[in-house]
Amino acid sequence: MNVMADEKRQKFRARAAKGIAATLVLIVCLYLTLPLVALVLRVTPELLMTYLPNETVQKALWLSLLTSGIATVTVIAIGTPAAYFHSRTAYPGKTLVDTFIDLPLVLPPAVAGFSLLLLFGRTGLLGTYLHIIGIDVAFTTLAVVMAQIFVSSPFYLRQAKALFEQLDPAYEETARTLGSSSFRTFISIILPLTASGLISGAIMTFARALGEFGATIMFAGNLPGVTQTMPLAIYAAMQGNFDVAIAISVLLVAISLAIMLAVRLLTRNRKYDV
Amino acid sequence: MNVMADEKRQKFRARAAKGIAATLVLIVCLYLTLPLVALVLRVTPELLMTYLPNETVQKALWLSLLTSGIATVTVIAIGTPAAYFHSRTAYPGKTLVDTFIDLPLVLPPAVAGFSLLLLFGRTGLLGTYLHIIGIDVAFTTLAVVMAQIFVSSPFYLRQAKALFEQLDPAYEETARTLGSSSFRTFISIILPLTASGLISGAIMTFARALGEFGATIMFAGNLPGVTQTMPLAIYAAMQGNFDVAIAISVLLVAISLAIMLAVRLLTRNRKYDV
Amino acid sequence: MFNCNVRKQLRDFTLDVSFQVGRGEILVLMGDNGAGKTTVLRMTAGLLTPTSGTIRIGDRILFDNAAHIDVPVENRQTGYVFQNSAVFPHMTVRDNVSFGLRARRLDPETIAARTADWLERLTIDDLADVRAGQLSGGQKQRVALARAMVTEPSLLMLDEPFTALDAKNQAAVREWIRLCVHEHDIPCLLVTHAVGDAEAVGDRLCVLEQGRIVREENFSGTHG
Amino acid sequence: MFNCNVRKQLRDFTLDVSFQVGRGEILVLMGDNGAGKTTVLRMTAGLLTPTSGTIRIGDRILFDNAAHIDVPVENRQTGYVFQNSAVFPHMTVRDNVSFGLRARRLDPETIAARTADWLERLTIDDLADVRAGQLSGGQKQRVALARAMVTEPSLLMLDEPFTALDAKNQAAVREWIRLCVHEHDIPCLLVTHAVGDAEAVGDRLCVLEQGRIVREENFSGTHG
Amino acid sequence: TGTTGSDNVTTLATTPATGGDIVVFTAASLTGVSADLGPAFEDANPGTTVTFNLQGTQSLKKQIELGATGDVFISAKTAYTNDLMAGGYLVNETVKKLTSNYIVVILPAGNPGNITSLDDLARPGMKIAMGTAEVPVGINTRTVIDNLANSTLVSSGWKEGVFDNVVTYETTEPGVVTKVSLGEVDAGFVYESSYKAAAAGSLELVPIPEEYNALQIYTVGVLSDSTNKETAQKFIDFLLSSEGQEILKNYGFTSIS
Ligand SMILES: Nc1ncnc2c1ncn2[C@@H]1O[C@H](COP(=O)(O)OP(=O)(O)OP(=O)(O)O)[C@@H](O)[C@H]1O
Ligand SMILES: Nc1ncnc2c1ncn2[C@@H]1O[C@H](COP(=O)(O)OP(=O)(O)OP(=O)(O)O)[C@@H](O)[C@H]1O
Ligand SMILES: [Mg+2]
Ligand SMILES: [Mg+2]
Repeated sequence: MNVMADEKRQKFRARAAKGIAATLVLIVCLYLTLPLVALVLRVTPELLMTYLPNETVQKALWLSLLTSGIATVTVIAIGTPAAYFHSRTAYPGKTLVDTFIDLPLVLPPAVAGFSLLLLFGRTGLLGTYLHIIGIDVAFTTLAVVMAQIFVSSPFYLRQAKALFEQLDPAYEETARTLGSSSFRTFISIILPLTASGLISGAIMTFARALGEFGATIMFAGNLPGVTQTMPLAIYAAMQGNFDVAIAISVLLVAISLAIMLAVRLLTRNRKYDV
Repeated sequence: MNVMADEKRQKFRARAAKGIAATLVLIVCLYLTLPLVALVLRVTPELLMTYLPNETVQKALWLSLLTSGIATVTVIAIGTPAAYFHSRTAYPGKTLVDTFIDLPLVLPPAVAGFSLLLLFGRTGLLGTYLHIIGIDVAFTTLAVVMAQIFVSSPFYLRQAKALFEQLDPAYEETARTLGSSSFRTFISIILPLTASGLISGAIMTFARALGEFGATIMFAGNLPGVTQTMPLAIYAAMQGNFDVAIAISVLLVAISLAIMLAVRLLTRNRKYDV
Repeated sequence: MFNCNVRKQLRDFTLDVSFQVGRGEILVLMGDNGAGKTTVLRMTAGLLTPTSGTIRIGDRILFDNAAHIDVPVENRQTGYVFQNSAVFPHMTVRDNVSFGLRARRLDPETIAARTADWLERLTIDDLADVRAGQLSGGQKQRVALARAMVTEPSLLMLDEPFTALDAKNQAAVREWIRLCVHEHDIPCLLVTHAVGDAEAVGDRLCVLEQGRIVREENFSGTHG
Repeated sequence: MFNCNVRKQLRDFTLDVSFQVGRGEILVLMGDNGAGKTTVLRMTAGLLTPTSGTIRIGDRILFDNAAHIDVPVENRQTGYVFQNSAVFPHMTVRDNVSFGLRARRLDPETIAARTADWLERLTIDDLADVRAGQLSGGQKQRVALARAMVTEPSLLMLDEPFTALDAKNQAAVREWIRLCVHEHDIPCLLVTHAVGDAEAVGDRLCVLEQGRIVREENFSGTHG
Repeated sequence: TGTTGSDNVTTLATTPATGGDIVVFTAASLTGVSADLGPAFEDANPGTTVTFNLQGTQSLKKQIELGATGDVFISAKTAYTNDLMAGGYLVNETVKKLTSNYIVVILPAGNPGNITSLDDLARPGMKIAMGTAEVPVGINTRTVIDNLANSTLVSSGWKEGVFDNVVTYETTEPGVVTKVSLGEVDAGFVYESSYKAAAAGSLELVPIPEEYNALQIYTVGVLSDSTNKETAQKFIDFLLSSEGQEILKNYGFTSIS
């Protein structure tokens, strides 16, 4: 009797817990999507048709995808081995490096852009010397990429670090005893086993780079075709007709989501029974 | 002979790989810290002494910490069970939910704030009804928190999802067979085993909330003491005296890093031999 | 009495078994690698769902696909030791062992007493305060065994529980298993590949081959 | 000839062993749980660093703390089967087995031939294209064994390699181990708790207790 | 939103503008009008290309001080222009007053706050948006409010009442416009040009008499670093010509004569 009642109570609790959790998922979904619905409701098809073929918008879109792509690839290329080294090697100042990685997260983007300008600008700390040898990075497309890398890299680096640290060392150790160099082990064991998480980190990085505004406009300026990415174009549009800004935003969101969905579909089945 | 040569070559390669990786770590560190160095070099102690005791700055700092703290706690409280339910249950529309979670990442913050205004504003989709029953959220401290939650939650949700999915199911299964309800299992097995990663996600969320500017000013406005967080104060200062903006930024960075370092130290030893 | 009558489609063949184990009886499951032994235990514990069939302990129905009954894992009151021990690496040995008792909210004295008792029985009392992730293979296995048996389950399932144990401990653990089964008068399912173990501890034998029981036999009174 | 002479401070005691294994000889390491057997193998493989001592295979020095020699894991050419198989879950059985050969950049025909050979010897050829994460316990263990032996290492180390194997496979695997050791004339270190296994496959025995060798003995010609 | 009238976008900043290409560092409040000014100039001077770098005047000033290369600077705040002249960043003799702008009060379409006079702005419960004290529009708004408070147009205590009603101090003018046009606030202080730039019918206007208004002066000049000072000067001449002034007037700017 008692056991039965206990079981019923437990069953009820389990159901209640599940129901609450499901409700929370629903709340999260509504909270994250409803604002977009409100936004999309304001966009008329005519508006989209009028402004999307606009040359400035297309240039900005293309520039955004290009620079964010380059930034993401750079972060992956440099960040993956760096994070691996970091998580596997004990070296002096390791905790300090952990803190450095968080730096760009807490620096307001506009200030970050200003700092980059102070460093790489023509009269900047390094920029002065670069200028002497004929290199000016500020206000170029390169500056856009550099700003994006600066603000978005922590998302990848943090994720990669966590994944490498959490992976069961037995796989790696076995591979090494089988004669696999650490490089080969990294490529054929570590990377595939952490791929799904790394991709998730790369998506966050790409998204952050794509949405980057404050650091870019300060360090790279707002020059159509050269440094005017989509967020800057949206900012420019906001100065005049707001509806145009919305139309472009909706375009940006649609394209980014499509890209992220494509990445997700292309890299499916990256989970293994362990 | 041949074997020896081979080994030497391999040893050399291993060293080279390690050297390259270490260099990459160095590059990452320099790239992320040098801009800040350039920034800090511009701040004189007098400047700090003059502006930091400023009442507006202190109000903004306090408001920032309060709102970001509340936002982070809310995201953790709702996001953790939601992410767990999401990663353990097969339900219709699951991939769609994955995509929803990415939404705020790709929405430029100003547009996000605009969307929130369209939804919750006095004339907004929901706001109209809230207004009738006497609730106005726009331009309040609550609006600041809501904007921060909107833009920062994906960082926690994504991280939590990845961690829950990657955890070896054997621990959970064992706990269940030992009579532990799913709730208890979640608390005593899942959470401790993923704690270090969850904390990392929470830090990213907190940092993102702390740095939030675009959505806040759009949805909550900029009213000292009520909605003016540090990034807004910094941005406002930038329009006038740039050096003041830098001084406040340095303060913000110092405090955020201190908080994140404290969290890291307090939650150390969360890694277990598995 | 434990009744198991289940079918499930596996990757290479269909598992289709039907057997029963009496109270106080130890049934040994043997069979080739990949025959489906672990799968049977997982279905009984509720970690896998059979395609069809029924699973009962006494008159408690754990699973019946016709009646749409599927008792959740945590309410099945089975003690299940996994093939790989799966000790909780973030807990001490003591907390591992007492985990199931705490989940059942017994009073602290009972928990302390029963935990201490089983720590001693499996000679892991000197390791009580060590993090379980830091143990040797055989030490982990004993923790997993103590953790399952301390809960006094209504069915005990052991998947190759002796493999990592040294000779001394093997003998001891066999005895404790028999004692536990008899003391609480529960059915027990034991998977092993060692005929010696099977004979030493088992009452009856089922041999699985490609998901079917191909042989059943009694061990004639070599013990207890 | 394999020489091992090492010391290391462990949590509960100091490990201090010195022994040697001849070419073509199988030395069985036995001893209580937690005696330090796995630790010895890990140090030999290069996964743990001894506090002091030397490790040599023939005249190749793998470790010598006085001479500051510490050959990296991947250059030690040891074949090491872990206590928990650690198959690579994202690879097929075939790719698991051929992994070490590919790491050594042998030519594709040799890789294919030797892989096929060992898949067949350990009767996992019918599982060749299955993802290794989806195997039963015993199947995983055979994959781990094939994976280590196919590389023709200059020292073979096996940590309880028979535990999850069914009777048929145990006999077969023993034979293949003996063959592999004799064919390539290499020393072999085997950890097991089963006296039967030890006698059936070993040439000599070392018993470890609390990190020290307390007994050494020869098995007198029961085989080979 | 065309902020450039050109097809050729590859030449910039790194390689200083060559031939007929110029980069104009332009205060963000000229975003709307720049879309007309650029093409008009290019049509009048074939072979030239104008690119606008549109940002807050303060950001532009900082960028120029830190080595950004451009040809023309259009400032919304005379003080910044003076700073740059003092620092040698501008060719001083080229600096001219370009145009000006008046402060107005805008209301959402339908006037939900039922504001019919300036006095109503101080009515308790009104929600008002204005610029921060740091941005030019905010500075001028405060001057206007002070002027009005000392006038007979409003009752006593009006100034305090207005500031009590402010719910947000925006860092950009469009921020004010957005909030008013959505109806989220009842009134806002902006430049007349912003009212003109907004979609027709989305806003209502309460003018502020000229004698109490504060004139926002825009200045223009050639940057010292310009590698194309000739075209730069041509562009300034064009802005000051009747054609240029006419275009500015269409966008709500007031000529300075
Ligand atoms: N996760 C999985 N996904 C798909 N197939 C699996 C999975 N785990 C096991 N199998 C397959 O199911 C069958 C039965 O496996 P099971 O683990 O029950 O065997 P077992 O009798 O316990 O073998 P062993 O003695 O080796 O432990 C085998 O063919 C195995 O390859
Ligand atoms: N990760 C670890 N951290 C600290 N101590 C450990 C760790 N792993 C093992 N030990 C301890 O080191 C000692 C030797 O362990 P080892 O694994 O070598 O034992 P073993 O002889 O292989 O035992 P078994 O037969 O149980 O596998 C034991 O006391 C064990 O508790
Ligand atoms: Mg099994
Ligand atoms: Mg061991």
